[in-house]
Amino acid sequence: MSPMIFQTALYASLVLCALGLAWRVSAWFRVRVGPDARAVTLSRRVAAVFQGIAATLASRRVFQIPGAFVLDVLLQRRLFANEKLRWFGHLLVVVGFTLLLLMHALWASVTVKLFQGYQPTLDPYLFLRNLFGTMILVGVALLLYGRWRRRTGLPQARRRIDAAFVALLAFVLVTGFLLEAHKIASPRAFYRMAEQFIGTTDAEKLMPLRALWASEFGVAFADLKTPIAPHLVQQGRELHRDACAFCHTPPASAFVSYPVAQILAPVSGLLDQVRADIWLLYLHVFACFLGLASLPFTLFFHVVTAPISLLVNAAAPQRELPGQTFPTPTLSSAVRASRRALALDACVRCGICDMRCSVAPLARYLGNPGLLPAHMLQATAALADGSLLRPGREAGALRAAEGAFLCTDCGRCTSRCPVGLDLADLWEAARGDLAAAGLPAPAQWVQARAALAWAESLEAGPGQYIFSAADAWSAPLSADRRTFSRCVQCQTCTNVCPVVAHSIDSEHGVDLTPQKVMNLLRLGLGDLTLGSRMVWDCASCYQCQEHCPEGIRVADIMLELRALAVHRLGAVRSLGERS
Amino acid sequence: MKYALFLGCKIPSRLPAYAASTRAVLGHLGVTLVDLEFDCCGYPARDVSRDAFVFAAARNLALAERAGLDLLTPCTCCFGTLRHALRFLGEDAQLRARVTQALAAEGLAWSGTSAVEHLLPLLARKVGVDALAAAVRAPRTGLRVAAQYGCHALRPSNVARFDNPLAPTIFESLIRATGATPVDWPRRLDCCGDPLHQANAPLSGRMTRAKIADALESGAETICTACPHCHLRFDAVQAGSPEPSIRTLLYTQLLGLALGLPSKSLGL
Amino acid sequence: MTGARRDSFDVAVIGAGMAGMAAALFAAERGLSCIQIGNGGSLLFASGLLDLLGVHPVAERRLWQSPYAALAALAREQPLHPLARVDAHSIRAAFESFVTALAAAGLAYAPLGERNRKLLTSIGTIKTTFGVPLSMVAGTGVLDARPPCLLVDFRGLREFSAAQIAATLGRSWPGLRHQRIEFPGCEGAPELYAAHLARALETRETRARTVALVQPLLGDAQAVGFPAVLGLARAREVHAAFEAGLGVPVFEIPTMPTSVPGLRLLSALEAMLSARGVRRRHQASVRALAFDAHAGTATLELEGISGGAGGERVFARAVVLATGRFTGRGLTADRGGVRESILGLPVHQPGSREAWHQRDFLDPSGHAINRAGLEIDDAWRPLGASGKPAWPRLYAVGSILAHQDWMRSKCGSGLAIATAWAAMDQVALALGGTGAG
Amino acid sequence: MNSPSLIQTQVLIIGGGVTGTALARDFALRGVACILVEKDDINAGASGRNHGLLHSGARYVAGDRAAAMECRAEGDILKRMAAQTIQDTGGYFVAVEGDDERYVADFPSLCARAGISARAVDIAAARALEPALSQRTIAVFEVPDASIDPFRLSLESMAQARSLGARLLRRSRVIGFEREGSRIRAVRVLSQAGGEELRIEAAQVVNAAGAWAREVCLLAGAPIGMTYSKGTLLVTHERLAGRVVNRLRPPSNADIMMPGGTVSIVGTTSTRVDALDDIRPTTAEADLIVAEAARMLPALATMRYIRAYAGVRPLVGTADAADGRAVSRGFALFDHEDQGLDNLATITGGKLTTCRLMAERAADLVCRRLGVIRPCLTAATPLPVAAECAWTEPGRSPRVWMRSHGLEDPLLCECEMVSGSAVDAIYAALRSAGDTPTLTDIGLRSRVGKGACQGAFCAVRTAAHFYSRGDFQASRGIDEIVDFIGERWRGQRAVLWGEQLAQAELMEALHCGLFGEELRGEELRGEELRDAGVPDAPPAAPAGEVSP
Repeated sequence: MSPMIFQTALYASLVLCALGLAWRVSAWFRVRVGPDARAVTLSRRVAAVFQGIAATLASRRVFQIPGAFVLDVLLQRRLFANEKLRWFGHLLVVVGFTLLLLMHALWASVTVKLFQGYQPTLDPYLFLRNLFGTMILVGVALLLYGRWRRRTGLPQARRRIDAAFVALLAFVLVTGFLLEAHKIASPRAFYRMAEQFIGTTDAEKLMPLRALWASEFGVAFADLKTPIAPHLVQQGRELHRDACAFCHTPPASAFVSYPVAQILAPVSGLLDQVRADIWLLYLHVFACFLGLASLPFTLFFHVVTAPISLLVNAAAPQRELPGQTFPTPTLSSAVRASRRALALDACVRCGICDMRCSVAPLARYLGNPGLLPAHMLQATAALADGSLLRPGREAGALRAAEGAFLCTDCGRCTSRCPVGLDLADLWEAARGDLAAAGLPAPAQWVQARAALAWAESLEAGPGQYIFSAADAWSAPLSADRRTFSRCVQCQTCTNVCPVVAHSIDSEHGVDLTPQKVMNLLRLGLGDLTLGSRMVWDCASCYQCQEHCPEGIRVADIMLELRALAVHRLGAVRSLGERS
Repeated sequence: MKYALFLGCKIPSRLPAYAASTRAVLGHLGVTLVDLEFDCCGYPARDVSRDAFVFAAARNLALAERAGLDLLTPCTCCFGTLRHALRFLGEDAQLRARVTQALAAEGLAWSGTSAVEHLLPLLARKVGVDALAAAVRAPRTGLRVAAQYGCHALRPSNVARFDNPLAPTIFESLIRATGATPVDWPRRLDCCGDPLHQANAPLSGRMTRAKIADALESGAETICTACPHCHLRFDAVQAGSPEPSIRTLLYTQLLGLALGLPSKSLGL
Repeated sequence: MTGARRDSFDVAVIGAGMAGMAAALFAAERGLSCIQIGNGGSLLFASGLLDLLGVHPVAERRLWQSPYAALAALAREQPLHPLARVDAHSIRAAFESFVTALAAAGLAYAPLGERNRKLLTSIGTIKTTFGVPLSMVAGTGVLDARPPCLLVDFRGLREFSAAQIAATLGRSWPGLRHQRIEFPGCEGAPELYAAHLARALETRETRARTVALVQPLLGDAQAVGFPAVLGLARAREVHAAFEAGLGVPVFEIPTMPTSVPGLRLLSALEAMLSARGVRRRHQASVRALAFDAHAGTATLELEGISGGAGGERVFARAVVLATGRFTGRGLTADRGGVRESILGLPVHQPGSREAWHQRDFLDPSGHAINRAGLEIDDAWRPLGASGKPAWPRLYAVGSILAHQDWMRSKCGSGLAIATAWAAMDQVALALGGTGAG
Repeated sequence: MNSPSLIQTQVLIIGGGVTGTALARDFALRGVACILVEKDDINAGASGRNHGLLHSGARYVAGDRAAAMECRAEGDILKRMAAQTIQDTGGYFVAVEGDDERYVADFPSLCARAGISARAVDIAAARALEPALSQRTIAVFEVPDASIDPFRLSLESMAQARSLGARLLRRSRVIGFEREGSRIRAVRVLSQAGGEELRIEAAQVVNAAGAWAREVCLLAGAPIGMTYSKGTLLVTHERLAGRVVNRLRPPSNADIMMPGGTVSIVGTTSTRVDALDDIRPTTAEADLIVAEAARMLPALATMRYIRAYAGVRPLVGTADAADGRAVSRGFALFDHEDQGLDNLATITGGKLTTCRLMAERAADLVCRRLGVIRPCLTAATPLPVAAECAWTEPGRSPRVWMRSHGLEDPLLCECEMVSGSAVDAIYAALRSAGDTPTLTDIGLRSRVGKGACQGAFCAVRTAAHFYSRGDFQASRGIDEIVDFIGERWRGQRAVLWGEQLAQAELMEALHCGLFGEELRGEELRGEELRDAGVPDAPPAAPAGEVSP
């Protein structure tokens, strides 16, 4: 290929990559996640980060960084602690890729300087190149297998561009192997070298050498009649020793390409005619450039973000998040703001958090992946870039909100995250943003309207006095008149209710009392209770139920009514409504 | 004695000392604890879907069943939730059918053979107050302690089966066993306010402060808890508050100290 | 791993009203192991006053100053009345034992003595009763002497108007004044609830603020009356603090349900039983009650109890029915008639529903249905269909018994406490324990 | 005693039920001065003791098509002119297994002939909308039945009449007529409140005393033939259906369940009675209704009932039929001219749905006699809403109260959630009319005491409320509480079993056990207790009682 094209393509993709990196890194200071982040200016965030770095370098913590780099970044101990198989797969990819990059892609600037007389066609290089390529392919296969093995009923977090990146990686490897295989089998390549190093392309003259290369180097001469006479091979060997040996060892050690070459043998003549060597090379090289240029926007970007995230953990002062394998740092809100933005980029969607999530069973039963960390993180990103609230995506937004507010802050996701993201902090921030965007927890959005307003918006018809089958399903006690027809209006439930007791001055007053809620149900005016402060302020302390002389399950009914409200008021709720 | 330890969500992430002290104390008393891959007890879903909450709880129960163990929890809230799930499963056949089906999809089954036990009754009845008292090496003589029972341990009593909900004595007897003196405080059976700290923070605050004030007025030096929610609640409200504050101590820590266990092992 | 739980006791008391509580207490005091089933709900309707016997005969609306004289008359004229079956000595012993236990549990009553006392009610009527909590007793003297007196109420406490009492009694009590104040911390609240005020008053600050509000209103008042909200668990301190702060006797006036004295009674009784090791099952009821003639034990199947498969089973050597009447659900009435709820024991009752109630609510002779109930033998054992005791060690106490109208005779607590005492004597004898000392 | 004071007016109306008040409004709208005397209170008779059904007429299509068509026409007018008093719930006619299939088959065509829409409804669909319907339902037709609040109708009619100059004298009983030849010169009225007597001179007298019309006519010396049919209804603890549910069969016992706002009203019975005093529901009637109505709506068998009430239908003409159902439910207007009276008219019979028409006919007659030519306006003039009259609507008070929440507005009646401000509004309105309102008056004009506790708690709270506002003085409160609860008791007595019996027991425990209201005579004298001291001295045994 002409160096000119190569050079321009290379520099172009380098420039693109640099620009992309700059853009993505700047996002760590631009993107705002969490109400506290909104209070911090861009400049303060930049400053804070540099101060942080400076402070770390000045402190004793700086000595922890090398260790962390080795253990966390290079050896991926967090991944190791989670899943050995995927750790191994990842290791294969990393090692294979790095070595291939240095030894093969950057041979001119690295390998040659390290090893005298380096030639790509010599062993061990021939063998190693195949080995590294194979490591990557196997590693990727293992990672994909791991992902498949973790499937639940719910969709796993993923981005299309990740798949595209993996495909590109595979393409680079395949084209590489094909190119090598083709060159091995190609007669045209043989004659080019013969002309260059022996000075003739005369088939007869080169007969012994051809015999040798055909039998031991896998070149596919169409015109060579088999079986090949041994004495010819013998002559060829001498010719070979003089002219070729210094840069060619038998390619059988290319344990992938050589078999491929043998497969290609029948068509190699044809491939020669169409100059497969050239276009395969172009495909291979440009695929690499494409990968390089798109690096900041693909999964590949994690080679930048993950180490940073991990090293921040090591460098920053530690917060002992207990019961957790790895501590997470405590940072100033300015730095945390940047770290959250970083987290959105650093997540590799490995799904380990989803596996460990405490509310995963709830997510499965409710059929809402929005409860799972990896999805919550994507929703958070979507909220940050505004795409979550785009018209037509209400359903998604609501699912995300439901998920965020069912999170129990158990911290398992944080303690398990292989790239060491402080997810607990991220969720807290995300809930703040959701609330600010009019997607708060039910207790809040219900209070946006008065109980009476809710009741009116439910448009009760003459049938209002009867619970529908659906209501009875989610609130069976409330739907059954026998539950409260025993009520003798004695006010005991209200008298023992701490919520009413602590709300007894007019500005904090609850709108109803437990007894009034029961009574409204009795009156068939249950709709008036669904949005009531009393129902939503109920502390579920069960004093009412314990004391009721008639054995009415007051508190159970209160909690039922909440579930009923979430589902009935949710249906007539308008987004963006906030208390 | 052997139990599957159900820590729930709060203890590991926010109150590891409770896990540590529970393990230390029970280990010392010869109770074997097994850790299973439990998930959330289901409580947060109760406001959203009765079915989902019961399913989540039943799933944990099924895990314990599979291991052939009764389930022990030091979290009062988880205790109440799991016991409630048992009640709903017991009284609502259709619900039971739906949940059973969902469990089957995960290769699990609930039959109700695993019991749900709370830490305090275990200590008071299975281990025995006298046995505890006998094991005490460093009695906390003179320490005036206010017992914080926690709602979901006591009520509804027919679900919790914990103690007399109107005049419980179990916590005080356990405190006495450590050599400390339980104080009688009017609001000892009240809600700590934690369930409302998101829904209605001011109200929640008033409830918590009322209890703290009452404990102080009743001459207590320490509020002793047996629930991460109550415990964290008291600490959260007192953090940086100008009002007079009171020390909080987990019962497992109080007992651990009395048993002469190293305070580090109790997360102190 | 749990199945149906199995526990054995000397006595199972079914019901946790005044009678059930008394029965459990007396059982414990006689050294019998005891389990008590049912929630103390009906105690929340109690006024805290312990009636013994105030009116007899009901139809004549005849009030008595000496309950014991009234009892003597009752014994002569209505031998079937449950109280006619208990001798005065036992009744005195029962009451003493009961109030002593209450005092130990922190709820103090005035010395009982031999006479009924008169008290103001929240609507201005005058109530004749026997056992009076210390927090109310000052009211009795005041009512007799009618000195200048101040009644205070709190705006928002809907069922209590000091103005009403003052106006109602004004003609015969010129020195009776009333004042309405805002409850500290609840200013402007539309509705207040007695129990909340009672608990609020247990904090020194609220207490002090309230006293400070009343202090300037005292004038020449020689006593101050409040609605019965002066503290719950700390009632004694609250009352003392009010008297100290105001410098005159302070008395509570009983209110309608939910009444704070009722709550005090409930928690005192529960504490009392807890302390004596009585096992309690709240919010539970007896699904089935079976007797094993040979083993001589009764089996109680409890329902409402959850956790573990199979609910709960309890075994007892003796069973006491203290399940009360219709409010307590000891008796079940449908259109056809009245039956005993657990065993379907025969119930003495009027012939037809038309005869259950008088045409006027306040008809002096009272409603026939209120005299319906269980017939018993001399050992307090309810009679089965055959007219013989339904089971040798099944006993019945309290308002479920026939031939009494406690609401009109003002003998509710007396009925509960006295019959529980007498029946428990029989239980103790039957179980070979110690009789009443 | 001094001579009775004299009042003069154009027309005197006797009876403050739906017809009397409609008459007052009718006259007032025509500019005719009138006074209405009522021996008790608005709707105290049958007008306040019916099921509040605005008939579509379908009930009568078989027996009395004229009445049916009358109902349809009047129903349409009221739906337009008094919309605020009506809930257009729609109605079902429901037949169950064992009902007369031929009647079912004829029903649609009969309705069609009377011009009443009757749409056949798929049974499954009907049971989906009204789950309370029996599984044994065999036919369902939808008709334009509606529920009407007769109290609000009368109160608002009277309110408008008053605003146009008419006068209302409550608790004023007619005790005599002064005749002068063919004229009634004056009517003597005794005011129960003050016990003072009035002479009212009116050009015309209209007797709209409903069931009491006969007694009034006798006093006037112009007897008419009337029979009385007593009807009893039960009130459930919760509302069981959204629509009116009629039994699809010839008129008979317990063939309707009305949506009474937050409750359901089940009835009715029909028995001939001869006397009007002390009409009350009996346990036998309650049993009959429950047993019969439960065949159409099974839940009624186990339902908690909070009260019963009985009214007397005035039936014109004399029938032999024992239950009086055979007698027409149409109304009758007597001009009494054949009896030699030319300024008395009697309008009676009929039913709630046709009250406006009855008033119109009677007023036309009177106006003709007075020479007033102005036509009746009630068919075209909407009934103005009067705020203080709106409180009888079930389920309204809670909404209004919740809107006013946070203001200092406590609930006095928890069962029906009636607030202090509502009670005050009613009190003020009565006061402004120169009345001294009683708890019972408040009860009639609101939902106070209509709920499960039947006055046990709300009577106490309301009395306390009035004392604290200074509206009640002296010991009046106790009497009012006793009266109020006594009045409620009349209705409770027949349905006291199950939960409601427990409720009643609680009421007695409170009002007798604690308050000792039955003893108040003894107590309020505040004198010494009767037995003189010595504890063990045997008291003098009362005469007639000998100790065994």
